[in-house]
Order: sequence, then structure tokens, then C-alpha cells
Amino acid sequence: MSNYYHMPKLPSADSLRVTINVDGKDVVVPGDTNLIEALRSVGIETPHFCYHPHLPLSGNCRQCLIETEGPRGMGLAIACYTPVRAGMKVATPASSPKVAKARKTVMEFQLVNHPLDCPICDKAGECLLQENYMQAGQGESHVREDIGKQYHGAPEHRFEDTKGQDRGGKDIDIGPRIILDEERCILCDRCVRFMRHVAGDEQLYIAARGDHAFITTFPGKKLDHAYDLNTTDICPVGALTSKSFRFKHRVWNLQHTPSIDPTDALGANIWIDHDGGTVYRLMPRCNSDVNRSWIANSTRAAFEALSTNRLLDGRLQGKTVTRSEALRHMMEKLQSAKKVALVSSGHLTLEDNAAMLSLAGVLGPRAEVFGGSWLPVAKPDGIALSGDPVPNRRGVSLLGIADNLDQLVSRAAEFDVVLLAETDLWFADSKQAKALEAIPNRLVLSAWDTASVKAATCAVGINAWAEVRGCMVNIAGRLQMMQAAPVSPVDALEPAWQTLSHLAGSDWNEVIEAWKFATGICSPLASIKYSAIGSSGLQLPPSGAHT
Amino acid sequence: MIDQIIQMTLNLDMPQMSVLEWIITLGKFAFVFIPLAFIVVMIFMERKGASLIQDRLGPNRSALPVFGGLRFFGFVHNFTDGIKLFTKETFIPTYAHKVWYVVAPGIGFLVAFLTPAVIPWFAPLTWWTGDHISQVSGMIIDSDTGILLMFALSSLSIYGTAMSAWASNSKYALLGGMRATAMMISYEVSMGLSLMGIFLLAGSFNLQHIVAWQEAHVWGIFVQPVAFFVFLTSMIAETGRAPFDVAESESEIVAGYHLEYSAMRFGLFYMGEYAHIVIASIIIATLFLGGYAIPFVSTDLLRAHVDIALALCLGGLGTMIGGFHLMVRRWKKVYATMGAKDAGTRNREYSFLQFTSGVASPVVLALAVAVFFLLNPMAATTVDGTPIFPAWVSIAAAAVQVVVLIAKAFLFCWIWIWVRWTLPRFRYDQVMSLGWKILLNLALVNLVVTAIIAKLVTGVR
Amino acid sequence: MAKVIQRRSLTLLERSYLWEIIKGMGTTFKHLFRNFKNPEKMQLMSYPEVEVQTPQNYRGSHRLMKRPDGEPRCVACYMCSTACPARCITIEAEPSSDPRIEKKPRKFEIDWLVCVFCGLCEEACPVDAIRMDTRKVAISHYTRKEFIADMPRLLNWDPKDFPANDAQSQKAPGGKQNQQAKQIWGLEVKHS
Amino acid sequence: MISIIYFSLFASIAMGCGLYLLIAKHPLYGALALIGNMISLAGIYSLLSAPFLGVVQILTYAGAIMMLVVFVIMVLNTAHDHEVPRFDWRGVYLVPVPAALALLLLALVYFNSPVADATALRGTAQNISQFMFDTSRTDNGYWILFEFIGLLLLGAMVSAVLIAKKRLSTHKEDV
Repeated sequence: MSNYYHMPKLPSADSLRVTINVDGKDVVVPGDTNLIEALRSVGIETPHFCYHPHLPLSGNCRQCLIETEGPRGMGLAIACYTPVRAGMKVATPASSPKVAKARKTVMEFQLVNHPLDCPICDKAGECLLQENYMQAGQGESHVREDIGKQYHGAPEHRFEDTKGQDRGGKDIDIGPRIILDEERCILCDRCVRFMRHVAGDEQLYIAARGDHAFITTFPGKKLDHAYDLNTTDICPVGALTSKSFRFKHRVWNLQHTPSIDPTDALGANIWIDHDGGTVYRLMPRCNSDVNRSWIANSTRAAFEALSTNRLLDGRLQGKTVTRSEALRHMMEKLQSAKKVALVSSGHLTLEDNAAMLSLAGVLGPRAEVFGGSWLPVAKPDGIALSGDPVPNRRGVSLLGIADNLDQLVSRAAEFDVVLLAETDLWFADSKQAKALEAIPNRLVLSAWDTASVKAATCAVGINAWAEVRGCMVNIAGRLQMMQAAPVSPVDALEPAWQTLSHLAGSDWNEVIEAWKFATGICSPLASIKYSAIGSSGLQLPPSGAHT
Repeated sequence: MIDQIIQMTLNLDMPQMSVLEWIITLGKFAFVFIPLAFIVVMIFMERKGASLIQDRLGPNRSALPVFGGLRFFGFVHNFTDGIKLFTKETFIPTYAHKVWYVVAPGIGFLVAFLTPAVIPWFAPLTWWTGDHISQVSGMIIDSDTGILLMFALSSLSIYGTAMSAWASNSKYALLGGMRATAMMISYEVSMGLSLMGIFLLAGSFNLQHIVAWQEAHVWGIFVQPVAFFVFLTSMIAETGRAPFDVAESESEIVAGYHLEYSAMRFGLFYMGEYAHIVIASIIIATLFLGGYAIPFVSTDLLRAHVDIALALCLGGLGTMIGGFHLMVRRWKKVYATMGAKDAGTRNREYSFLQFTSGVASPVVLALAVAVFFLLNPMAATTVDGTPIFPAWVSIAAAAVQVVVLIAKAFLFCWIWIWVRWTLPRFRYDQVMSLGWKILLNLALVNLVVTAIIAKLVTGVR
Repeated sequence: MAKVIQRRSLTLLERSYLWEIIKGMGTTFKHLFRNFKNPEKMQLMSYPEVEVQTPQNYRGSHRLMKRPDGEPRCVACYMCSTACPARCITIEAEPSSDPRIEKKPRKFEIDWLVCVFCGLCEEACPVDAIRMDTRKVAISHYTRKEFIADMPRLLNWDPKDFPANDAQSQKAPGGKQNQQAKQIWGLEVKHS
Repeated sequence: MISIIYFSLFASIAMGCGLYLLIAKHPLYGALALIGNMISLAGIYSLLSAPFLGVVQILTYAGAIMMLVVFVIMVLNTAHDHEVPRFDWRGVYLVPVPAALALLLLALVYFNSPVADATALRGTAQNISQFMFDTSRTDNGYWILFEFIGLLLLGAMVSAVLIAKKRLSTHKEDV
């Protein structure tokens, strides 16, 4: 049993274009890929369970059957393992009843032991089996219910249910974050391949044989890896579910807002899944150039902070005041200041930092802009984390802000006002930050009630990353956009750019105004429109225009 | 200065009239309250009529707290409604135009008070005072513009609707007001034109003359059936009742022009609508059903036999009370079979009504008989070929005529209710096309045909 | 596809509408006269003095069905709240303590002020956990908050109010087997 | 005597309404003031023994024409209270015109005193109908004039209907 499979070849923009015949019509498709991707490029979806574009090929589910012309005439083949060949003939269910029947039959086998409990299954709504069922297996099953519902998996998980049927494998705790349901598993082995080839730590395997096979961990081990929650995403059925989202919400009620990872400079693409103003989970958003289909567990947990320890109003000398009061105080201090230190932030978007630069422009020579972060930088793990916890470090330097926090510390005596925006210096390095307490007015804009807020003379709450629209530049110089999800806990909160524009005396109402300012002062961004950024980001030229 | 004013007041060019003439002339002003009195009965009639048409009982809960709750078959409900409307909060929307918002509901109601002034309630009273014949008109304003005055006044009532709609500062109200205004303007044309035929026949705008003509010849409905139909339809449209209630069609514009009104300001619209119906009914009865005239009985004949007329009126009243008595007995039995929890209370109420009506009916009937035998109209003094009766005979005959007119008006009030609970609402364009394309043309053709026939038959110049 | 029904064109009499209006008014007058003459034959009830017998299948306020141990039969699948056109059902799920049952509701609330009593939740329920057969059609309370029915209130119904031959109303599916299963799994059977 | 009291009442109402029409903030209020003016004018007609004229004044002008004006103002609703000045100073230039008219009227009254005989009924329905329709009259009858105006109005109405009809038909072709 070889553990080596081929990775699927995915089409790219410069793929060779070849002509193949699909259902009697000639179509032009990428020539260097498999049939699933080729057919998808012309708008034909092929149902599949085990195939995943970012996992090695396995070809065990047999659901993606199509007909191609072989030595013995037209015959069935699986689309995922069949490479595209110029001039080949392909038949899909649209023209071939044989393919339709084959797919239907395969679907029936998939469903032999699969329980029909979609209503209580957490995967319902985003389940590949459910989605493909109507397409490939519509109609009645040939399997009798009393015979079909037999459990053959691990004997220790067997039980008799409330209707007296022999079932098992429910609710098995295979790791600190994941629950396994053997009964629902269709043995596509995606999770096994993920752990082996992507995570690089083979923790799962398929035990036993034939219809007794089941997924499990090695004896005495648990499924525990920094990327293990990705197995719940790629699981085509509800076999692997995450404990954090289990039973929390039904997925068809969720709205999806595209965003990017706020915890890491790689800027992994994510979906913010929210409903009724509450974020329920973060899911990976496929971007072949950045994070493929994976995000780290740490990224996934970032949404929990959105509802904890938020700064929803203003703070003045440690006392809670309204936002407008705190803002008025800040404005007074900024106007009467002799020398102002503005500290930009790599945790904020380009627009926010542009707004800070505009504030610096308004204040004129009295203001000086500092940048950088004291957070420790780790090594990249090669999957979806770069190790740098500052997501927009490249963007800040692109705007011409130097990494000079140390200078701020050494020259603290010069300033009488310092304005921090979403940079938790007291948390990152409280010893160095101590020096800043020499500055009499410490103004902080922050979404959370952080250590810096506690050390500030005046603080005001702003929208957190999930609630704002804006752009960030990842570590590879890719300009990516995060959209605003309507999950702001208080309506009065404003994004940082808007608050800063108020302080600068210019009332920007649309984020596009901040973006126009940013494109005006930064040559690499010049003439880039929001519409040009796209869902998978825009690679900036590597000329290194940053200073 | 004050002396001058007193002098001026004394110098007022008042006509010279006897005391009885003065009393009757001033007493006639009481007729403006007839629509108001009608409203109470109309609302009761509407509710009960609607409920019976729709196979249900209608209001039957409000009760006077005596004899186990006297409900008078839901009649008490009107008064509780009145109390409710008067004691509710009168709400003014923030962006309403305050002055007009308050004033507007009153306009339509005011017009309802003014219009009875041109209606002849009875034949001109004539009596011999000894040295001369006293004559008092049956109308409050005896003007030869007559019904035109009423039309002029009722055309002003549109401002009540329009201004209330506009002053509410609400889109729905404005839409309703627009509809109402456009519809009223449209139907006023065919309404006025349809009457031209009967004016032509009677040769006057004065309603007294028109009634006299009908009394002498034939009722208007027989010579002008088309005009009757057109006028009735236009009048239903004018009052804005179903099937012409597009101005307040609740399925489209919530409640139309009175959407923002509450409490008694809304009550004014509500009562104004009924007052309008009553006025319209009286007008139709006057124009097409001979007004106060009793068929085949001229005013002189009535005065000569006023004792019979009064006896018949009282006899009718007694019979009605008797009928009520029988109805109560029937209801008492019916309610006993329903197995209701409050059967005892209801039984007491019905017993009281049964007893009262059982006593009242024979008493009134006996009164009728007494009137028939005891009253004896004095022989008429003939002056210039017309018989002149004593004052009390004229007044008694006038009372009978008022009753006759009111009875006829009730008939039309009922038609209003009947039509409302039978016909569905028109669409707005249907209303307009009916008004301009059918009724207007019918009225015009009717006028031409009437003119030709009148020329041929009577040979008028 | 659609079958076109050829309408009979109206005759002249009908097009004038007048005769038809008179016919319609005849109909209403017939009703009026009949009801005036024989009020006892009107099909009506003098509610509330006379008790109204609501039919068993009339959609009234909701109730939640129970398992034999008194737990709600609901599996917190959200099908009812998804089907609800008025979005009046709020559910929060939690894992069930019975290992054979995956989910159960932690919170199940129906806002009767929002509810349109369409019965789609009944239709959607895969386990027959919600029913609208309580025959309570006049729901009245003093505050808006009281109209939000929580799980204890929805579970608070008396089997005596429902027909004895309706086994579902009396006991949950599984019956004896359920009890056996509980014994096999070593769960205490707490009968109410 | 009583007629003088009535006259002064009506006249003051007419004057007041006219003045308010000039200074009204909202065109709708102006229109309503005009209606009040017309109604009091109708009262003055009646005092001048022309009740028919008075009634027709209310029926036609106050009831129908001003209703249409009010209708149009309400539909257009372009006038916002705060945007319309209470008094337009350009109106000052128009003061000489009514002043001159008033002077002319005064002069006429002074040199040619009016012969208002209240007992002579001139404006009753009967008198007016004789003026209008009596073809056998030899003195100043108006029947030819009346017929011409009738024809003119008929022509105007027909053309208005035709114009409206044309637009309706093109609309139908579009659909």
C-alpha cells in the first residue's frame, strides 16, 4: 500500500489550451490538468468526494465518473485521475445515460451506511454528499432500510438507537478540537491525505477493511495538530466536526464576508461566517497563491476576540466616557500640542494608516509618524502562516513609514502628545513602553481594552478588523482586501480611518476617500482601483518601492 | 356710539310677522339637526343591516346597567362608541399642518348642517289669522336658487377632505384626498346635469316648486327614471361610500384621507359621511319621490282629513311597537335555546322589553283611535278659491308631511347601506370611466330627450 | 401548459351591469330577510357566552412533544425556524446527555406575537416534535414578554387534553424498546 | 340697514382674504384665501339682488376651479414652507396697478354714482335665463354670444380630449 499519490495539476493563466470534445461539442480547455478542472473551466461541474485540488489524488470515491474514448470504445473513467489530452472525447451525464446511471449507482453505495440525519448534522448545508445527492442519485434507493442501516465499524462504538436499529460510531472524541462521527464517514480519506501531505504529521489512518473500515487515530494517540481543523473543512460529509462550531448554528443561516487573516503577515484568505451581527466562525477562502485551502487553528480562533474585551466607548484618565467626549478631548490635545508622535500600525489597513498620514499632514511639522512593532517574529511554517504577527507590515512601509519605534522611545522627552492606533506597545514590550509614559498625553485608538488603553490618558474605541473594509499588503507584497461584515457590537463605533479623519478635521464618510488619499501619496498604489484588487488579491510589482 | 348701534338694530328692516309666524320661522331652524338625529339611527341601521346581510348578529354587547343590561338590540353600542370617540386622545402628527389639520374635519360636517336649509320639509303653511292669510314656507331659506345653493355648499365640503388629506402630511392620506377630490369633482358634473331634466319640467330650481309640481303631476322617478339612476349613482359616489369608496380603500392606501385622524376628529369624518348620506337621501326623496307629498293625496286633501292622517301615523307606530313586541318574544325563546352562560340576564332584559312594548302598543293604538274620533278639522274658509284652514290643522298636516318625507328618506338611507354591503369596490379607473363616459353622457342625453318631449307635449315656448 | 379557459362573453344585459347589480342586491336582501325572520338559523356561536368547540386539527398555539422521560423530542435541527416565514422561532442547541441522541435544544422560544400560525413548522419537523393542536386560538397576555413562549411553557401540556388513541401525543416513539435501550446503556429511567 | 352690516362683513372678509393671498407663505394657503375671497364675493352678489350669480360664483369658482388649483398645488407640492419668503419684494412694483384701479373705481363712483336698487331683482335665475336664452328679445340679449362661447368651449374640450387620446393610443402601441 503505497502512501504516495500524485498531486493534481491545476490549470493556470498560461496553461496550454487544447480542444477536446465534450458531449459532442468542441470546447477549448487548459491542457495540463485533469478532467475535473478542465470541465470546470467550461462550466461543467463534476460531482466528487475524494478529489480536492490541493490534496494528492486518491480516486477512491468513484463519483466523478465520465466516459472517454479508450482502446475499446467509450468507457467509464474517473475524471479526477484522467489527464486532458488534445482531441479526446468526453461524455458527461448530459449526453450519456450510462454515466448518469453509473454515478447514481455509486451514490447509492455511498449512502448504504450513511445515516439520513441531515437535519441534525452540522455539515448540512455545505455537505458535498448532500449537494451531489440530488444531481447524481436522485430517485429511490435500492437498499432496504433495515438492511442498509448496519454498523460495521469499531465495535466499541456500537449501540442500539431509540428506534432499535444497530448503529454506532457517533460522537467520538478524537482530539482536543475535533469530534468524529464514524457513521457518517464515507471513507474518502481526504483527512488522512491532508494530515500526511499537508500537515506532514500522519495522525489519522483507515483501520480495518472492506465495509468494516473506519477512520481513526493511531492507538493511544489523539488528533492534535496546529492545522487539524482543516480536516473538518475538507471532510465532504459531517464525519469530522469542530468542537467550537458544533451545534452553534446552522450553516444555511450564515452569511459569508470575504476577508483576510488579521493575525499573520501571510494574509491567509478567509471567510467571515456571521449571522445577526455575531461571527460564528472563520473559514479558509481558497487562494492558490497565498494559503491554498488551509488556515491555521490560530487564525480560526481570531473571531473569538471580536466579542471579548472590546472597547466600545471612550476612556478619559481611566474613566469611561462617551466616544464623542473622548474624541473632543483628543482633538483639543492635538490642537494644543507642541510636538505630536503618531504611531502607525501594521494591524490596521492601508486606509487607516493613510488617514494617519493625512492627520500628520494637517498637523504639519508638529507631527512625526513612527512605525513598526515589538511583537516577536517566528519562522514561517510553510502552510498558511508566515510567523510575522503583524499583518500589514509591508503595507505600512509601502506608505513610507519607517520602522523606528526605538527612536520614539529614545526621543520620548521631545513629545507632549503620542497617538497610538491599534498598536498595543505596552503588551508587546512593557519595559520599553514604560519610557513612553514620560509623554504627558497618551492617546490611543483601539478596538480592544488592551494594556495600552489602560496606560493611556485618553482612549477611544474603533471598529475591529472584521467590521471594516480596507486593504493590506501581505509579506509577499500582495495587495489584498478585507470586506466589512455587519457585526459591529455598537453602531456608534467607527473605523480607524474615519476616527482619524475626524481628528484631522476632514470628514471622510467613505473608505474610498481614504484609499484615494493612500493612492495619492504612495506611488506603487497609484491608479489602483478597488475593483482591480479582486477576490484573490493583486500582486504588487516587486520593485521594492518602499523606503 | 352705543346709542347709534341700538338705533341701527331697531331700524333693522325686519318683515312684519305675527308671533306664530315668528315661532314657526325660527322653529324651522331645528330642521338642521335632523341629519344629526338621523346619524344615530343610521349607524344602528348600518351595523344591523350589514350583520344580517352577512349572516351574523352584529353589535350586541354594550348595555345600560338596568334590567339585566338593556341593549336595545345593539342600539346602545352607538353611544358607547360616541363616549369612546370623545374620550380618546386626539392625536396630532408631528409634521401635520396644525391649523388645517384641526379645522378640516369640521368643514364637511358644517356643510351637513347647512344643506337642510334648502329642503322643503312640508307644504307652505297657510292659515287665516283673522284679517289676512299668514304664509310660512316649508324651507328655511326660500330662495329661487334653491337646490343650486345646496350644490354650491356641498361642493365646498370637498375642501374638508382635501385639506385634511394635505394637512395630515402623510402620503396615504394625500393619495386618498386626491382620489376623493377628483372623484367628487367628476361626479358633481353628472349629478348637476342629471337634474336639469326635472328642473326643466318643474320650471324652477326651487325645491318647493319641484315638489309642488310632482304633487300636481307625477313623481319625478316616473318621468325621469334615467335621471334618477344617474343622480342616485352620483350621490353614492359623492358620499364616498362603497362601491365608490376608493378614497379610503384600506387594501391600497390604508384608510385614505382620514388616516392620521383619531378620536372625535375621526368621528367627525365618520358622522359627516352619514350626515352626507342623510342629506342625499332627503334630496333624492324630494326630487324624485315627491318629497313630503303623499301619493294621490294633495296638501288640501290632507288638511281636510288631517285627523285620519294623524290616526294612521299613530296606528302605524302602534303596529310597529307591536311587531317589536313579537320580535322580542321570539328572541327570548331563541336565546333560551342557545345554552349561553348569561341566559338569566338576557331573559330579564327581554322580559322588560316585552312588557314595555306590550303595554305601549295598545296605548298608542288607542290613542290613534281617539285621535280619529276626537279630532275634527274645522271647515275651511275659502279665500280666492283656495280653502284656508286654521293654524293647528296646517301644523298637524305639516307634521304628517315631515314624517312622510323622513320615511321616504329612510328608504334611500337603506338603499345606501344595501348597496354598500352588496357591491364590491370599483377600481379607480373604473370609477372615473363610469363617471365621465357613462353617467355624464346619460345625463346629457336625458336632458336633450326631456327637452324635446317637453317641447312636443307641453308646447312651451 | 397553462390551460386557457375561454370565458363566455357577457350579454348586453350583463354588460350594462344594472340587472346584475339588482340580482346581487336581491341576494343580499334574501339573506337579510331570512336572518331577520329566523335568527336562530344563523350559523353562529355567541362567544364567549357559548363555548366554542375548536376542531382537533385547528391550528392553535404550539406545544413541544416529549420523550418518555419528559425531555423534549426536539433534536434542535432548526428545520422549523428555517421554514418559519415569520422567523418567530429561536433555537439554541446543545449536545444531548443521552448518547444515542445527538442534539437537544437548550433554548426553544416561539414569539406568538410574530407567529403567523401557518403550520409550516409542524410540516418541517422531521421528528414530530412540534405540534399546533392545543386548540388554544385566543392567546392573551398583559405584556409582550409573556407572548414569547419558552421551552418549559411549550412542554407544559396535559395528555388528558388530547385523544387517548393518539399514541404520539401520549408517548414517544420507541416505547418499550426505548426503556430497554436505556437499561442497556445504564441510564436511569426517570419517568414523570 | 341689515344689508350694510352684511356688506361690511363680507367686504372685510374679502379684503382680509385678498391681503392674505398676497402675503401667504404657502401657495396653498394663498389659494384657500382666494376661496374665502370668492365666497364673500358671492355674498356681496346676493346682497346686490343677484343670488343666482352668487351661487354660481361659489359653485363654479370656489367649488370647481379653485378645487382644481388646490389639487394641482397639492400634487406638485413643490412649495416648501421654509423656502418661500413671506413677502416677495418684487411684488412692490405691482402696487401701482391695484392702486390705479382703486382710484379709477373711486372716480367712477364719485362722478357717476351707482344706481344700486336693491329691490330690482337682476340676478335671479329667471332674469338671467331671459338674458341668455330668450331669442325673441330685441334689446341687449346675450344668446348669440352665449352660443358662441358654448361652441368655443366645446371645441376646446374636443381638442383637449383628442390630445389626451393621442397620447393614450401611442402608449398602447409601446406596450
